[in-house]
Amino acid sequence: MADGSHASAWGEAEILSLFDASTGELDRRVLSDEGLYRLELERIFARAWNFMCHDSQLKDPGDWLISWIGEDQVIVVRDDDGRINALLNTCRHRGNAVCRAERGRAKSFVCSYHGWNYGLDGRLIGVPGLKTYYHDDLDRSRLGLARARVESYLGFHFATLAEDAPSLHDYLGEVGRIGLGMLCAHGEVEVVEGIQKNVIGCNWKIAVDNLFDWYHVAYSHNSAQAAGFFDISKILHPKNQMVMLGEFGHAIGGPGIPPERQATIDGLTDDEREAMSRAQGENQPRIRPRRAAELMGPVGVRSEGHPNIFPNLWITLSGVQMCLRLPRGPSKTELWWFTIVPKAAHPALKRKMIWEANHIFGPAGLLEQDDGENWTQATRSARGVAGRKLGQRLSMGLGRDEAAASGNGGSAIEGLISEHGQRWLYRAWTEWMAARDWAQLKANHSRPPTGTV
Amino acid sequence: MADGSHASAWGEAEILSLFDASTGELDRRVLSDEGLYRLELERIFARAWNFMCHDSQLKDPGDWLISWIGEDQVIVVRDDDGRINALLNTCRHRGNAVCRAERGRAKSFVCSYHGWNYGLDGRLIGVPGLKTYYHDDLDRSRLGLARARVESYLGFHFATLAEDAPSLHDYLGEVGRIGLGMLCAHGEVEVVEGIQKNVIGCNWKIAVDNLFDWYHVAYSHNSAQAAGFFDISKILHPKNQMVMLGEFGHAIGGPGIPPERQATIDGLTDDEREAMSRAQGENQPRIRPRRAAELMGPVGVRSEGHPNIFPNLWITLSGVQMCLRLPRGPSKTELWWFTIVPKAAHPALKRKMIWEANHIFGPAGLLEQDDGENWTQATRSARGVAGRKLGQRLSMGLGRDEAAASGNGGSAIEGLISEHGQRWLYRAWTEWMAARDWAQLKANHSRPPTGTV
Amino acid sequence: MADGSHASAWGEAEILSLFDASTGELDRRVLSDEGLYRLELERIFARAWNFMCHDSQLKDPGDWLISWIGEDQVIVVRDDDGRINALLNTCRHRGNAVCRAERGRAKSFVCSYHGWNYGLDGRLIGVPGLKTYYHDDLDRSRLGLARARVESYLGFHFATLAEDAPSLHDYLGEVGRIGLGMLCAHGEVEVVEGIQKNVIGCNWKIAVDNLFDWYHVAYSHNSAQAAGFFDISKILHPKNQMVMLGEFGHAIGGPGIPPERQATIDGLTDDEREAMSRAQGENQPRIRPRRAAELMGPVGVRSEGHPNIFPNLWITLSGVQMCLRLPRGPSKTELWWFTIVPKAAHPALKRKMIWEANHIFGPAGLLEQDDGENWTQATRSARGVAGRKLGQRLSMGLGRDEAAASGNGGSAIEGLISEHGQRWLYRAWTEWMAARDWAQLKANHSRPPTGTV
Amino acid sequence: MTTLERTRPRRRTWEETPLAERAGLQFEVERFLYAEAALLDARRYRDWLALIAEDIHYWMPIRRTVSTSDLDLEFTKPGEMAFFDDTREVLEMRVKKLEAGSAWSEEPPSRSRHFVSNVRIVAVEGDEITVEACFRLYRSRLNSEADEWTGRRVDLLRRAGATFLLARRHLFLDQTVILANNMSTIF
Amino acid sequence: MTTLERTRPRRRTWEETPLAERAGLQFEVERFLYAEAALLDARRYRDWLALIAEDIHYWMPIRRTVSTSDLDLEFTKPGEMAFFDDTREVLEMRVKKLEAGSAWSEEPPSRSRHFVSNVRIVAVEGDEITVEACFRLYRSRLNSEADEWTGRRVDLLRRAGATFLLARRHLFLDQTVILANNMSTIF
Amino acid sequence: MTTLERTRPRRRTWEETPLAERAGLQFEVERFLYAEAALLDARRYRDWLALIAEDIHYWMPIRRTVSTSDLDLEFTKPGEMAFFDDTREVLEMRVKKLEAGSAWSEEPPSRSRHFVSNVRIVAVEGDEITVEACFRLYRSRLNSEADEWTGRRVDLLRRAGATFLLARRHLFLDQTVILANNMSTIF
Ligand code: FES
Ligand code: FES
Ligand code: FES
Ligand SMILES: [Fe+3]
Ligand SMILES: [Fe+3]
Ligand SMILES: [Fe+3]
Repeated sequence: MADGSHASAWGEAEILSLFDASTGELDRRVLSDEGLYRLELERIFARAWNFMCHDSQLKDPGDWLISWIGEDQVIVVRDDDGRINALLNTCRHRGNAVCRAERGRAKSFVCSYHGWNYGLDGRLIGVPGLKTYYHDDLDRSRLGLARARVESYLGFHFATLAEDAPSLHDYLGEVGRIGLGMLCAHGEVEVVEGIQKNVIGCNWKIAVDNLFDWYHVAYSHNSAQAAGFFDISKILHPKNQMVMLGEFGHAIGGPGIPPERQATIDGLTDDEREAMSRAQGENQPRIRPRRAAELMGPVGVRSEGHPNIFPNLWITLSGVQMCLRLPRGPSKTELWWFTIVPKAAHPALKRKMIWEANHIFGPAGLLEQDDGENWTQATRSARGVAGRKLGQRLSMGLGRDEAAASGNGGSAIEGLISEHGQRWLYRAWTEWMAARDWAQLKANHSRPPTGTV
Repeated sequence: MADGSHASAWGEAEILSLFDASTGELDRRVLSDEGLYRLELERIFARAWNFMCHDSQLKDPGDWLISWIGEDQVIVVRDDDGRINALLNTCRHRGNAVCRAERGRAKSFVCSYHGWNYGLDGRLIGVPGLKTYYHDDLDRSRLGLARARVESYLGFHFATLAEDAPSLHDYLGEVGRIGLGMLCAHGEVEVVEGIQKNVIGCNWKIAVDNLFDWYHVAYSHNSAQAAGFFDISKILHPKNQMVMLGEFGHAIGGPGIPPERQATIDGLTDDEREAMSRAQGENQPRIRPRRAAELMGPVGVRSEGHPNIFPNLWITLSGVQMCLRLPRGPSKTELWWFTIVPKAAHPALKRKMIWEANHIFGPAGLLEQDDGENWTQATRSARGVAGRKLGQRLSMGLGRDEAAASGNGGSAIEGLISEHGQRWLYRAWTEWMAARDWAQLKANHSRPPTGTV
Repeated sequence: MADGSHASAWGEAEILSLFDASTGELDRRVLSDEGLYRLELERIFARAWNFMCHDSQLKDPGDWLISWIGEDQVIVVRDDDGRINALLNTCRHRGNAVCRAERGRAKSFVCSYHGWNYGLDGRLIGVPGLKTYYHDDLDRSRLGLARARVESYLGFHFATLAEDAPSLHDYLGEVGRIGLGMLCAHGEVEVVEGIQKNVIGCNWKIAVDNLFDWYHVAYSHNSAQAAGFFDISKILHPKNQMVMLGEFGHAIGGPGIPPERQATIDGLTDDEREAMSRAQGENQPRIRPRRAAELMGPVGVRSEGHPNIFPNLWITLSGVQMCLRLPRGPSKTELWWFTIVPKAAHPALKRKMIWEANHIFGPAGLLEQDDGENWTQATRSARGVAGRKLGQRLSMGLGRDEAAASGNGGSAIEGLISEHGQRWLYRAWTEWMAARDWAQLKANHSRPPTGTV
Repeated sequence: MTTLERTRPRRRTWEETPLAERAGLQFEVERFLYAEAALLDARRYRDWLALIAEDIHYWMPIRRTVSTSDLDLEFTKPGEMAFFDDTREVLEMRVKKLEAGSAWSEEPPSRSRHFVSNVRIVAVEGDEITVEACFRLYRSRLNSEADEWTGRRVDLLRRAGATFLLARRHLFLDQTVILANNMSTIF
Repeated sequence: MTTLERTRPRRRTWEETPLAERAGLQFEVERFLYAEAALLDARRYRDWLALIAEDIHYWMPIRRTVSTSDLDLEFTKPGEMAFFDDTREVLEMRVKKLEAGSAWSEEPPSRSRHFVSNVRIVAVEGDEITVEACFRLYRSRLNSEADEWTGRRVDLLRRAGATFLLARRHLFLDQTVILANNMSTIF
Repeated sequence: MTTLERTRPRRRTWEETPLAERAGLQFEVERFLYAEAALLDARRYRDWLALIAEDIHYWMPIRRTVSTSDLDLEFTKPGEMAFFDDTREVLEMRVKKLEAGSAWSEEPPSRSRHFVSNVRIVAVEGDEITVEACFRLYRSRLNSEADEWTGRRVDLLRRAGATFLLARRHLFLDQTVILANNMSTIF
């Protein structure tokens, strides 16, 4: 197990050299080195805004669930004032876990070791023997459960351990907000009961960069096509791809709606759009209603691709699912699949959305099954003495496309299938890893480009 | 696997800063850091007097059993002169293990690789082909099994790898000797057949400090109370606690007999004490006979608590059981439960003692079951990037009690339930870890305090 | 998992001190230290000529199998020109494994992630979307599968990752060539279908040095004798041992044919030798025909011992089997058993050879079974804090024997059972490990000695 | 549990039938389940499909770690998310996928072993038999990867001439987080 | 082993009874053992206690790694230390403990699976049946912790009307050092 | 698979025999296989040998990881290399070896548990019965080493008076690279 209690052997220059954005060359050690992994926990996960849960998962005061910031367990709980708190799941007395289930409902959290009792906001409200054994001399105000900062957007709650992190709104920027907006495009949403969780023997980043990877679909998922489960030609749109790049590593990649088609859509009422959706048949993303434009903006609304909220939250199926990729060591990643449906959707539509979510992704999903095997092998070969020296080649579309400002801080690249999204991810990764703190990261991170990329 | 073949990254000052005795603040990395663990094997286990076995476990010459010094296997064997030897279980030729069973009886130890043969005292007495292949040119006197120093007290055998360690008698000091004396208070003892062994996913020290922890009993073991297995109120005596502190980290914590009650007892004959014991009903420690005073001294004889012989030998149930906590990595500990009964005890009493030992502790024990879960979680959370920065809080009773010399080098604190014992343990731990050798440890270790603690 | 991405903590002098050839003292950390293990992958396995396969395993173009260079997977494949190629099994795009089975037949290798297609010589011949997505701008000539150098001797194919390695012929030198010659002494050979593979919890070097160890046979394999499986006295020839030493660590150890007996043999025709072989009964190596002299030379032809092609290829049963010892971590080794028979041998003889190979070695072999247990314990004890300081003693025959030049670069020692072979192995190991590159190794390695050894 | 509850009344009637008859049915049922398992381990997926009823519900809900007080939330319910929630049509797609030669998680194919143990007939209604069993699926892949899944299985068998058809299979896994790259094997 | 020895004479007589009768009893015994295991896995501890005889001896001795020459020392003997040495009263305490909601090693509750295999009736005397079986107890906890215990089990079943009562359970584990935080599960 | 293929015609005839008779034979066969397994786990090797026919072929081929298109190469064939390819004479040597007290891989002796599951009679010809089963061999050694092997087993039982003799045992393991120091245990 990584202890990470001593400084990393990796210097700033060395880190920045691990990815060459001008050639797309990625050093494979990024996917296998133990020291880099430990540094990621410190400089990425402990610093970033990590997705905790959606509002609908914690309906009432006392509802709680366990989530993660890197490898630190967090209790996410709604308190009596309805506020969402994120509390490190470790007792301030001797460090025992205060919650062991995945979820529950509580009036307060009692530690099973000595019975210290914490309020839903983490305050230490009860200590057995406080008056007697402790002589009332215990600075309880300093001994509450450690709190992470929590902020929300559109009902999605995020947490960070970094005092100096920007607000969630600024952190997300245009592109991150479009990603969450996509989830709500069809109206207020709720998370369906049941989160599929499984562990894959790969580095977390290869699972993340894969979401921008529309190049792998045809070959990796050929068997799902052969089985008659889906028709790649209907969903790939290789010539109508749009990649959006945002600050701090957020990005979106995948099919884009051509401007002319969007213009047509813009001319339609919501009812007309629904009719059009029904007409277009299977596997086609549902056409978004008018409200989508406010949430996603004039460019974003044309994206039917995959947003990633840096570092590890993937929004997929044009907003029907989210997948968290939780780091579990340099060669291990835990995947969590969330399914999201509009609260107001017709039960039949909900059933259809759930059925699709159940059969496309997740460990038994007819598509998802095959990815893990490739990611695991790519990770394994990054460990070999010779293998890890070869580098990886992320040059698709490099220098061939034009990026244009998308209007609110991000930029968009329209064209063919490419690896712009992956390059943006790894470039941001080197910046996050090289920065000693948020101040340095704010100063030194890449801004979404315009012009040739 | 830890190799530990290179110097530790931990400097003396850094080590001493890991526990602040003035606040009771413990750095959590003490429970999770791989480098600290490797250093513990060198500076604590290889240096301390480690419990090997009790005399009754090796009745006849040739009787042997396997024990451990840290992660080094040791053969403990009675030789033909009746002496107990502790021999590293590794052949001097190519390192193969000379014994693989847990116990046995042997005339000599033959290595299964090439047949080198070692006497019960470890001397190399036979080498196949010595005359031919070796041309009689093998300095056998230098190639015996590596011997650890062995010394005994009251029939309990200990071993150390440190040439410069003090004698066992001095090492134990008053408090250690009281601990072993407690085991013999009712007369000469023997170990019952069958040592329960199991592995827990926790750091060895949290298992050790827990034995001083009378605060956890009520809450951790609530379910044993609910099951009607024991009555906490009868055993806890929260207001009559006595903590004894000895040199080099030895300590005793738990209920103490109030002076006035002890005075009454002192006035009784052994027969009267037995009658009194029978009268007091279940779960009450048996009242000690007169001989106990010589073994335990005027203060020690009043202890009904838990002695720990530093680093890892717990004496419990007022002397009916011992538990060794063997290190198996920063997050793994192997527990060995020994049950001790007076040789002369009535068979019915022996049965009763064995029945209680079988049902209280051990992996299926109605009390013990629940501890491991808390220790494992406390260890796990000490690994998290954020978790490990929080520290643990061992301040109970700090600055609230008076320590008085117990007469023979130790000191005693009487009062309420507290964390004095745990603080003494971790203070000693920093001293052991910071010392380069025994000379430095002798010079720099804390003496049992008097006055306010 | 070892990442090895940063420089080793081991300096040249420290490495050279790990084995003292003048006393035969071996530092046990050689068998347990993680840092040394990582350095072995770099300085031994990535640099040496590693055995890949025998010609008969890849009959036709497109036939391929997986082999290893240390922990790097290699595809060994016969291309359309009949040449054998050794290609790192990792795609140059994102690193996925291109082959996952153990063996197969292919027209080309298609990566399962994005479908890049590599020729049998490793050239990148197909890239989906090359014209469209890549705009035909991908330097395919630089993106073939990484090739290892491949050279062959007597149909045995070896590969190295070192550009600056000497030719295979020079690398093998006289002693290595004798080893391979032994396999072909009875005529052109083929590998029997089925390679036994298993994993043992020991360091790879203890499995290798064991092949020179004729001292362990009597004691380690006593039970096979007791079972009536073989008669040690018939095979051991303790007084007619011959050890041959070659450059770069190659060596042969075991029974030698006395000159006078060889003289008699030399006088016989091949038919007479066959008759003689049949006459001599069970467990006796078959007498070699005349052709053997050319392959093995006048001294080598007298060896019936165990050659090791440094680092890890053992030739055994006088040429009926080979065993590869593949490193899998400091405490883990994977064994591969190959069985070799002369193509022209009579079916009944082939059956007999296969039957013997099946029952002597391999995880269920009546001899082999017992070795793993000793090796595992020897490795384990090299990890202990005290155990690893004890050293191992490889002094048998040291300074007692005479080495004579064997005529073509190697030297031979004739006499009793000894540990000359083991000492030569570990001496070479220190030289390989201390050398920064081949130039340094060529300059600084020990030459086969003459005179007293 | 719920299943157990529900079937208790039914079971009683089943318990009343004569021993010999019950033992005979037990033999037939085990024989069928073992043969079915053998087909999967032999990768004879088409032959396996021949044993699947048109109306099968092949379902594996998601299990969660919950406190005693929340045990009603331990498994997801029908209509919620699940690992498997298949009709015969989906099972046919899974088989087609396995046959495609490009189902990378099963190419090269895994080595599976379906252990069916503690087989208990819990209800018999006309030609339909409800059977509970403990299962252990062992899967070995490539050189050394091994996964195992254990749990409780509730099957509904329906008589079809000389054999049975599998009309329902509900799988209650003993894991919450799936400790495997995928579940590409048929349970 | 001793048990095997001891029961050999008895067994012979049992072997003489007609095949049909023996097969029938085998069915009844397996059915009972599987149902009993299912109750534990379903956490229906009270229902399980209803199958336990008043005079049960529930015992798991400690196993030691010893040489062939010391195999008589492999298991501790009755009256020596053991992992379990329970009367019905103790088993009831174990159940109460599991129900308390504060048995932290089982709160949240583990997921257990009791595999009972190789069931062999080794003796029948009046209404008492001695049964040997191989057991495998699989336990999964929290997100990913898994333990397994295997071994030999010798049970004594006693007829009680339509069912049996468990009058003896001796568990001979295949482990010496228990590789688990605890043994908080009922075997 | 081949075996399955070959035995399909045969099996059909077997299927025709009356249920009661088939159930009875199933009971006898299981009883024999469980008793045989128990002897191995009890280390009663001599008693085990008494159940082995003179002409036994005890065989475990080597398994390889191959693509779907090469499945005919998955197992080595008779006459090629194998892990076990034993006559009775070799099995007797293995037993002698285990008894020698110097078979270091079994001294101190391992703790083994032979789980025999999914027992299926696939053919009956005269006094010879072909039986398939899933096996799991669990082996625990020293303090904490544990190995397991699972796979498919095809046995040939031959009636010999009141009992059977084992006339063939073919073991098809679910591993390619054996993940153990050795295979010193009898399967
Ligand atoms: S550790 Fe939580 S109360 Fe003590
Ligand atoms: S290793 Fe013990 S005799 Fe050689
Ligand atoms: S990784 Fe091989 S084609 Fe992309
Ligand atoms: Fe995919
Ligand atoms: Fe406790
Ligand atoms: Fe050997």
